[in-house]
Amino acid sequence: MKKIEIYIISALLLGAVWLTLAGKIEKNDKELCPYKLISQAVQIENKITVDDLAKKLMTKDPSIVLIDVRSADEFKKFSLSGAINIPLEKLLADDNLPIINQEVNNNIFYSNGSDKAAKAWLICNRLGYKNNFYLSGGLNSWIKDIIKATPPEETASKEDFELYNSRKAASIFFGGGTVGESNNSSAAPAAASSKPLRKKESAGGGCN
Amino acid sequence: MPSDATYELNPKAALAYAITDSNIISPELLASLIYAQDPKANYQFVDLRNPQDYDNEHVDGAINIPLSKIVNINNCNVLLDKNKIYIFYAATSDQAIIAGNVIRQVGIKNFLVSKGDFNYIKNNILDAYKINSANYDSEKPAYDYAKVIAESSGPNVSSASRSSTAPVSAVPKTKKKESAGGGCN
Amino acid sequence: METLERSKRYMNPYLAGLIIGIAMIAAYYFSAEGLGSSGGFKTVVVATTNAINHDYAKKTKFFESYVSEPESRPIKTWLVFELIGVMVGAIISASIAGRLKIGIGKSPKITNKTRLIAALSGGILWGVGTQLGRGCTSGLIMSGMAVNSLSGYIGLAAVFGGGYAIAYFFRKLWI
Amino acid sequence: MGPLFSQGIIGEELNMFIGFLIGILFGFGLESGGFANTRKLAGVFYGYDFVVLKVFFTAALTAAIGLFLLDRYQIMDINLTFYPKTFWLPTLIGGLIMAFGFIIGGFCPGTSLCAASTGKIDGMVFVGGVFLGIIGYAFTSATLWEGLKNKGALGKVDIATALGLSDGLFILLVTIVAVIAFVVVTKIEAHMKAKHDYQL
Repeated sequence: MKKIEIYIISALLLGAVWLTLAGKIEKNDKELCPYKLISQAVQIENKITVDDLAKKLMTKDPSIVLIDVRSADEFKKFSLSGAINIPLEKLLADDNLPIINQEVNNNIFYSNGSDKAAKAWLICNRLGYKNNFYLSGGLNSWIKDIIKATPPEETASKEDFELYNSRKAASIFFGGGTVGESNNSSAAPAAASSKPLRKKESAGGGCN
Repeated sequence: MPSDATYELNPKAALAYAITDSNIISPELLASLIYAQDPKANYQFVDLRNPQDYDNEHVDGAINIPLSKIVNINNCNVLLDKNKIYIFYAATSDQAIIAGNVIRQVGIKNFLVSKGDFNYIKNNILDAYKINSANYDSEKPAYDYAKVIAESSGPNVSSASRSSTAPVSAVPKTKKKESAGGGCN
Repeated sequence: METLERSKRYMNPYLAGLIIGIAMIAAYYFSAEGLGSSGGFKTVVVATTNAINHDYAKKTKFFESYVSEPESRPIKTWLVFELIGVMVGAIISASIAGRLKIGIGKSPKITNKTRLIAALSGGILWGVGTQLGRGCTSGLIMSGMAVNSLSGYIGLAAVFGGGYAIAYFFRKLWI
Repeated sequence: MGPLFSQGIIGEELNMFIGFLIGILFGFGLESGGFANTRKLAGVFYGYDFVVLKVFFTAALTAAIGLFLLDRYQIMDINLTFYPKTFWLPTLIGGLIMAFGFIIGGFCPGTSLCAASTGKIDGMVFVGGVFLGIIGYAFTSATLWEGLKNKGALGKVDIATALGLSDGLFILLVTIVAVIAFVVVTKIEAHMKAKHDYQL
């Protein structure tokens, strides 16, 4: 046998042995097929409205993790209190996997609007990661509906007034509003009673 | 292959696509296509809303494929005519974005997504031409958030808004499946 | 082998195999495609028929899927470009080795006419067989084996097993 | 992470050009391995020249080992690539027809193209035959073949999984069989060459 033949044949054998010893990588078997992904995507439960988010934050729901998917710059300029920043680009970075792939907390992705957060949600959901949601309307809605909550017209229904009242309360709670007192205490206003830790949120919330 | 509806992009590639924000139609083109009414044009509007909304009012010439049906085999085949460019719009922008991303992930490329939802199209194109008077891109900040907060609550705001809830640290995955935790699903 | 023959000698078969294997890995890595031949032939036939008589092509089931299934088009043309490359590559290799000349390859014991008739018949059989079996030696068997596809091994067994089974009856053509 | 084209990392035109370059490498390998020489090809069935077997298995195994290693180290996702689906019956029957074509014609489509482009008239005639065969199939497909073509559909079948082995182990076994075959056929070749005086 010529030298070159011996080299090539040994390389093949070595490669095959290597491949055998290398074993299989764990592939994600939780990954959703496109049908399932879409059928999940149309469900309203994936989204949380700004009102529900406000409620959950005021009650200090401990399961909530706010994830800001905007750029670090935008995050620095303004973010919701307590949010962590995972720019969309870094969503699947190894460091972030324990955050997005977990079964304890409820992650809420948010961005300026709904779109960027929806993309983050879509990727996570395709991978079969649970307990991820996104904020419907994003910060734009948050400011418009909560912080700058405007009173309904005189003729509006009772529900509208109730909604406005709760928004106003939230607005005050989150630093908006016109009350004179300074707002840097972390105690929740009396209106928002805090719930016991880790109790299943049965009635409220955008998800169930 | 799209007809089997399996992914062409793996999750990382899907994310890379999601970041680029490609396949977005500009409001100008959107408006000119809606006004053009050229039956020979290769553009096909796709209304992703539910059939009731579609029946109520829709862009002329649009076909109705509710978002939930977008990757059904039949609809994937509908979308396969390479000579056409499909333009998706939905009731909310995120639904159109989701449709576009999933469709791209299964390998379809000849489509555009309207970032403006149907209300935008109706108010700013169909009923009156004023595409710039409303926010076409919902991701564009409508306010200077920090300023709004500062104005509405005076000084000390940043500390106030930052500290009112303590940052929640992510808990690593637990071994056992939490059955009760997380009030969703 | 004498020095005179050196330039006309073929490359070491294992080295040639390695080159083809690397070409195949590249085809998968860049284009998600296996190396194929019959698919490219088919595309040429389909495109020609479509150009001559589009209505016929649209009506006939064999062509229809290619004419109306636009998503499959780029991949199919990829095979055509690949085949053009194959011709160029073969010419390069043959001219380096001094094998580039007109001639007929055959056993000295048969006539040119016999050889050409046999080649034509063999080609026709391949044409039919590849369409039924979904690919040829490269596209079905070699590419199939490269990804551990069962169909590659079925093709291997059928083509080479069948070949050995019937070789005896056609030995006059070759030895 | 590959494959690059299906993930939109390279465009359609660049992809075509890469196809052309890969074709050159393929054609070069085929021709220099002797695949344009019909007598070398037919030799595998008569025991006087096993170059086909050597080149073929080396190529298939190189590709298999390379691809599965790329997949293993997440450089490329093998699930996103061309994967011949299994239709066992038409493949078996088509394979037998191809076997006849191989023995009678002395080429397969890829090698005939190499032969044709390097000046072999029989190669050109063979290529013409392949076109005729495909056209003949096309015009008779609805009446003769359509029923058979989709019989025995099994979908994507991984032979290693079907045998209950890991992909790596299966490839290792095939490699070992191939290496043994290489040694044996080299012996046969020498024996046949000594016994008969074949001119290639």
